[in-house]
Amino acid sequence: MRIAVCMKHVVDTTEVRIDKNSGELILSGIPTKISDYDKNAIEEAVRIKEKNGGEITLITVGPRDAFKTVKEALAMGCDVGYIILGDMLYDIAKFLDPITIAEILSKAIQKLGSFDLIFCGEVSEDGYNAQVGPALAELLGLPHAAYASSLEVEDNLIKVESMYEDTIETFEIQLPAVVTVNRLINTPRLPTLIQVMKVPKNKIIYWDLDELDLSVEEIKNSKIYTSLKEYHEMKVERKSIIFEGEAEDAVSKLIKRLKEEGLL
Amino acid sequence: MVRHAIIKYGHFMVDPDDMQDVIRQQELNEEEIERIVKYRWMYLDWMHKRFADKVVKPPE
Amino acid sequence: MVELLSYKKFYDEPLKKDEPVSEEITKDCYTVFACRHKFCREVCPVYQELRNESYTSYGFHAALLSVSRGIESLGNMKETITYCLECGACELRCPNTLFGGDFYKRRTTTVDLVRKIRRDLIAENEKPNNWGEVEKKIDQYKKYYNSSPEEIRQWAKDLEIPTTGDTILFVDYFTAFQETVTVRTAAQILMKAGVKFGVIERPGLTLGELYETNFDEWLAHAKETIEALKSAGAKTVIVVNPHEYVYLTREYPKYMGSLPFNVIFITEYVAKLIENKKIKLTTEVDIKATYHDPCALNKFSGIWESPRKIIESIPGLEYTDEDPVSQWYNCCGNGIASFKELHPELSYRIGTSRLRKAADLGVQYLLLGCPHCKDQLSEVQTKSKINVEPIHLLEIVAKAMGLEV
Amino acid sequence: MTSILKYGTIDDKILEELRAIVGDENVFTEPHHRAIRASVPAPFPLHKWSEHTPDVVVLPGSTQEVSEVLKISNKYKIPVVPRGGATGLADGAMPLRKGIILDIKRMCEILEIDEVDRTVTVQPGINMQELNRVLEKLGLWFPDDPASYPVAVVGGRVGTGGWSLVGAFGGHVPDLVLSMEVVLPTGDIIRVGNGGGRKIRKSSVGYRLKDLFIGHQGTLGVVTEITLDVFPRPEVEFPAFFGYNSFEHAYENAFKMTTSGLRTLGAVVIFDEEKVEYLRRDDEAYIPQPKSIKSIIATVMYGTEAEVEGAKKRLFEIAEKDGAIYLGEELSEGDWASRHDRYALPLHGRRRSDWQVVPMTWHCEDAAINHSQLPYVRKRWHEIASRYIEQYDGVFDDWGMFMYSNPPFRPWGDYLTEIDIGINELALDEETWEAWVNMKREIAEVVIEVEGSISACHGGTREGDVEVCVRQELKDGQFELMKKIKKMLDPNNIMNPGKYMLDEAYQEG
Repeated sequence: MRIAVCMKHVVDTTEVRIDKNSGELILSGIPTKISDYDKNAIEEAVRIKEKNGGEITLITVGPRDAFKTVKEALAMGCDVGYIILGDMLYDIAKFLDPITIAEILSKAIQKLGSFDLIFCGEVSEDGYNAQVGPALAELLGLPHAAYASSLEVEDNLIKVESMYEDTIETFEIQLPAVVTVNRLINTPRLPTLIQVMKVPKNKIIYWDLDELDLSVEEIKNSKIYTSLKEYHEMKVERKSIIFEGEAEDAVSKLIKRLKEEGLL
Repeated sequence: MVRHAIIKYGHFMVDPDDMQDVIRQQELNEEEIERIVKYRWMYLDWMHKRFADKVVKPPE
Repeated sequence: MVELLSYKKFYDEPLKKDEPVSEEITKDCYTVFACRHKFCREVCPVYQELRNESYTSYGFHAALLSVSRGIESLGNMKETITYCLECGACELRCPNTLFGGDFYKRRTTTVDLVRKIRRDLIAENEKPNNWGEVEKKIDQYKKYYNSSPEEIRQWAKDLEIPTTGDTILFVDYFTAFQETVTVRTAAQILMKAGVKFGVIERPGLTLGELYETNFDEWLAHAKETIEALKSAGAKTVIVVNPHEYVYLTREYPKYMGSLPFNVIFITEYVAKLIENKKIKLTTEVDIKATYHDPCALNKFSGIWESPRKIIESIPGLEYTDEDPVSQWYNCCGNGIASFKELHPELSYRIGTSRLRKAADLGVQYLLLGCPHCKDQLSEVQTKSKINVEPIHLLEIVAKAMGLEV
Repeated sequence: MTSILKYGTIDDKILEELRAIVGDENVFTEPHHRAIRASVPAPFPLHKWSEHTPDVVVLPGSTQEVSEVLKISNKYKIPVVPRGGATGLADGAMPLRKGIILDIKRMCEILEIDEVDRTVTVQPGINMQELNRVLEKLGLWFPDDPASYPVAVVGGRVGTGGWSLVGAFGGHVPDLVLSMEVVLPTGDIIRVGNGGGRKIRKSSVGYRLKDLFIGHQGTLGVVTEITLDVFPRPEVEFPAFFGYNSFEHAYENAFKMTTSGLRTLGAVVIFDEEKVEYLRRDDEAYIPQPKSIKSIIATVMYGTEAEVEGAKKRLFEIAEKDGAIYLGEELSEGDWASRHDRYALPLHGRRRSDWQVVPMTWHCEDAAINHSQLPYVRKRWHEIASRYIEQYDGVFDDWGMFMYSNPPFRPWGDYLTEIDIGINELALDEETWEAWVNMKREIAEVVIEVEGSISACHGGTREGDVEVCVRQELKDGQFELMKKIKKMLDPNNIMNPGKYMLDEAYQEG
């Protein structure tokens, strides 16, 4: 079975702060990692490979520095990683359009030949658009299931349970197909640092855009479907209200107040 | 035998008279000195292990 | 009685912004600068993350030497000097300590110097970023200190511990109000082993943040603590928090002379109880674990054997050791005093690296000997989701004793 | 002669550009960050500290960032000094023309360990101890072992052409580099190796350009990735120290040891009489020895247990036949393990007149000297040192001499010969600094006289050495060629300008 996993190299979002003076996000100097949701996608692919055999190809659009995260993903049990160098796109739009990314990924997937199964995380940790997977399926003309919380492979079929807010849908899909997974599907393994170091360097292949017959110019002129208008920090302020008195009184005052605030 | 070192508590020590003019000794009690000596041997042992699996002994 | 005395009296003379650095301090800095091999560097957990040699023992000493030479002004060091966990690895690894400290009766004392520079800068009103967080913490602890005796002993309210005795379990405000599991567990283990002990009603504040902010106030609290222990009748004081152990065995004797009682760390005490069969470890604890050497024990106090002895006597436990010298390189990221308040992100990164090391050993649990490590690493674990559970080794001892804590 | 080049000054605009490349948190301009990066362990003219303080400190995190920084430097003509562990005695990382310090220690990843082809690929900022603590888990060993083993970084080792204590067993750094990625002064990124192979040990393709980027002291570019040869981790180590009643006696016995054909012999180190005297003022790690012991040979063996078991007997025969006394396990093992730390404590400095302890920095003036010339060089060097110590007691001190087996993979023929001198830098002024430079010059000239090389490990770039190196040692066309290469690769002389007097390449007339 040939499996492709699309992954994203992101900054550790828990570490991102906002510069108090400029209001800009501080993104440099922040540790980077594989987007958490993509880790589940990688883990699922590796489990399928362990059971059914096959080969896993990782594909990412990102900076050269993404080799660190791709290496970690390879150490989890994947076979080869492609980094499509997207640094030059950063100047066009700081935060990339997910549809554009899906287009680039689809070109790469077509170039690499037929895959039986293509995995993505349901969303990326930084952009949170949840669009790349479905768009990719559309562009490749493949069936797809989103938000998969469980998956089984039977010959040419996959059985997928997709979890939405309070419903679960079950699909049977003919391969090849695209699946986006959620965080419940599995617990990703953590490769040891030595396993990561033992990943051969030549298992990571860098492609420029022209390798995919794309150019920055072309992408620049294509339509941008999603773009970031602005962002601002959510201000959480503690009110620090102290309800004095006996416990019973204080609790009923607290409940009353919570109701007034519309929280109960 | 040693130009100026003296032996105290079983260790060599510089003659305190030699540390008067330019740089002085600090307060360092016997337990702290013992601790340093113990740490040193521990560290030296550890260093050997960084270079080979074991240290062999001299021939008879 | 173990008291580890290393004291440079000339550090007590404050550095002032527009006054020259004294000759004694200059020479002191030079003996580190003169090495320039920087053996202190790689062992530093802050350096391992940032790879910036400004934030090392060499960096601090050389920077102050540059102040003494008029190249830099003291105030400019106020951020740099906060990049220190005070873990003690550098000053121990420094050849001036490790290879000559005993011979010359003079060693490198980076932690003392860092504390001194921080204190002197605060006195000169040169406060680093985030200093408000440190002040907040000090205020919080003053609130603890001013609580009623019942509140201070809330952690032990059902345990009926007297307030006097030959043997006193020393409970500081961190373990009395925040990481209470550790002292509760310790108390219950001691009770089950038949040890008669008391807990004093109101100790003074031992807080490191206060030590490097307002020395006089800290010292007044220290005196109060000693008085309280003395008047409770203490002959032996058992300490559960390694930071407090360092204050009692290394810092207090500097300013107050030898203490009138014996201070012993809990793992030393428990290891002996196990050896003397006062504690019976009967329940299998079926886990794979490694042990994290707390800086205050491993690098300051020479305590690394007793925790390992305890762990090895726990039935069912599969133990993978990382040796104490390798662990000079480690810290949980909390640091001894104000590091975490000043550098929360960096603290988290150091903690993550520590947990990662444990994960690489293929264990499920990281055993701890320090409530601060537990507080810190539990937080790191929750946030980073690295699948290694931090747990205090006393909790494992309690389990093996069949205690419900 | 004046340089035809004028350097630009670092203004806010350039700082902004640098910050955009490496991030705000990796650019430092406060004086103490710069001042602490002015010196390396070589004697530092503390009285002229600010002359060597760089203008800005930059900590890059990747090859691309290094390349971008060099492009900026080249564009605005700003000097750049790469700085690794900064533990070199060659002054390589000491800025002579201020400018940017490019501190590469953030680039410290192990990029690849190849257990089959026996290589490891690293970034330049990793140190050997960190590297070996990982490799040992796989039964591998990178055998580079300088005095600064726990702190020196691979990039600096390559840039200075480092020498290893156990080189007779495992080779020295230049012998262990298989290929490298190098950023040239123009910002171009190239790869040099044995031919084009990344993990190939011998090739006869192309010029041996790799060697150009080993030991250039930061004058030709910045290495950003290195593929190294790794060895099987030795099964056993066997250190043995022998005592002799005179230097001459030890010297004769060393000849027999080094030429014995024992392949496991990793190092033969002669301690001369002054060195033993010096050690006798030292701490208790030095186990008391009878007064009759005046000189010492330290040896170490590495290898499989079977090999070393056989070899150690032979070694003892050679030693005992010449009347050497084995100094015991405690000293042999303890002293060998403390080889990186013990010989250079600042408090070992003494004022000869009243024996007061004076904090001094250790300085090692070294040369590659053939076996036949050792006694002559030793005599001359101590004479020179004594003369200056007599004049400047309390500023300089003679800490004795070591002679280490020098060639790679074999112990015979020549020695890294060093005289260790203590210097009280706090007491330096124009006069004493001048005296110091003169002492070095005299020491170096003795080396030329005996057809040695003025440095086996520390490079020839320091004040005092460099003139002898360039004008005498490299006079037969080598320096002329160096200048041409320098000018070709670094048209604007931005890389570590002033080092090796290569400024002359850019001078008129």
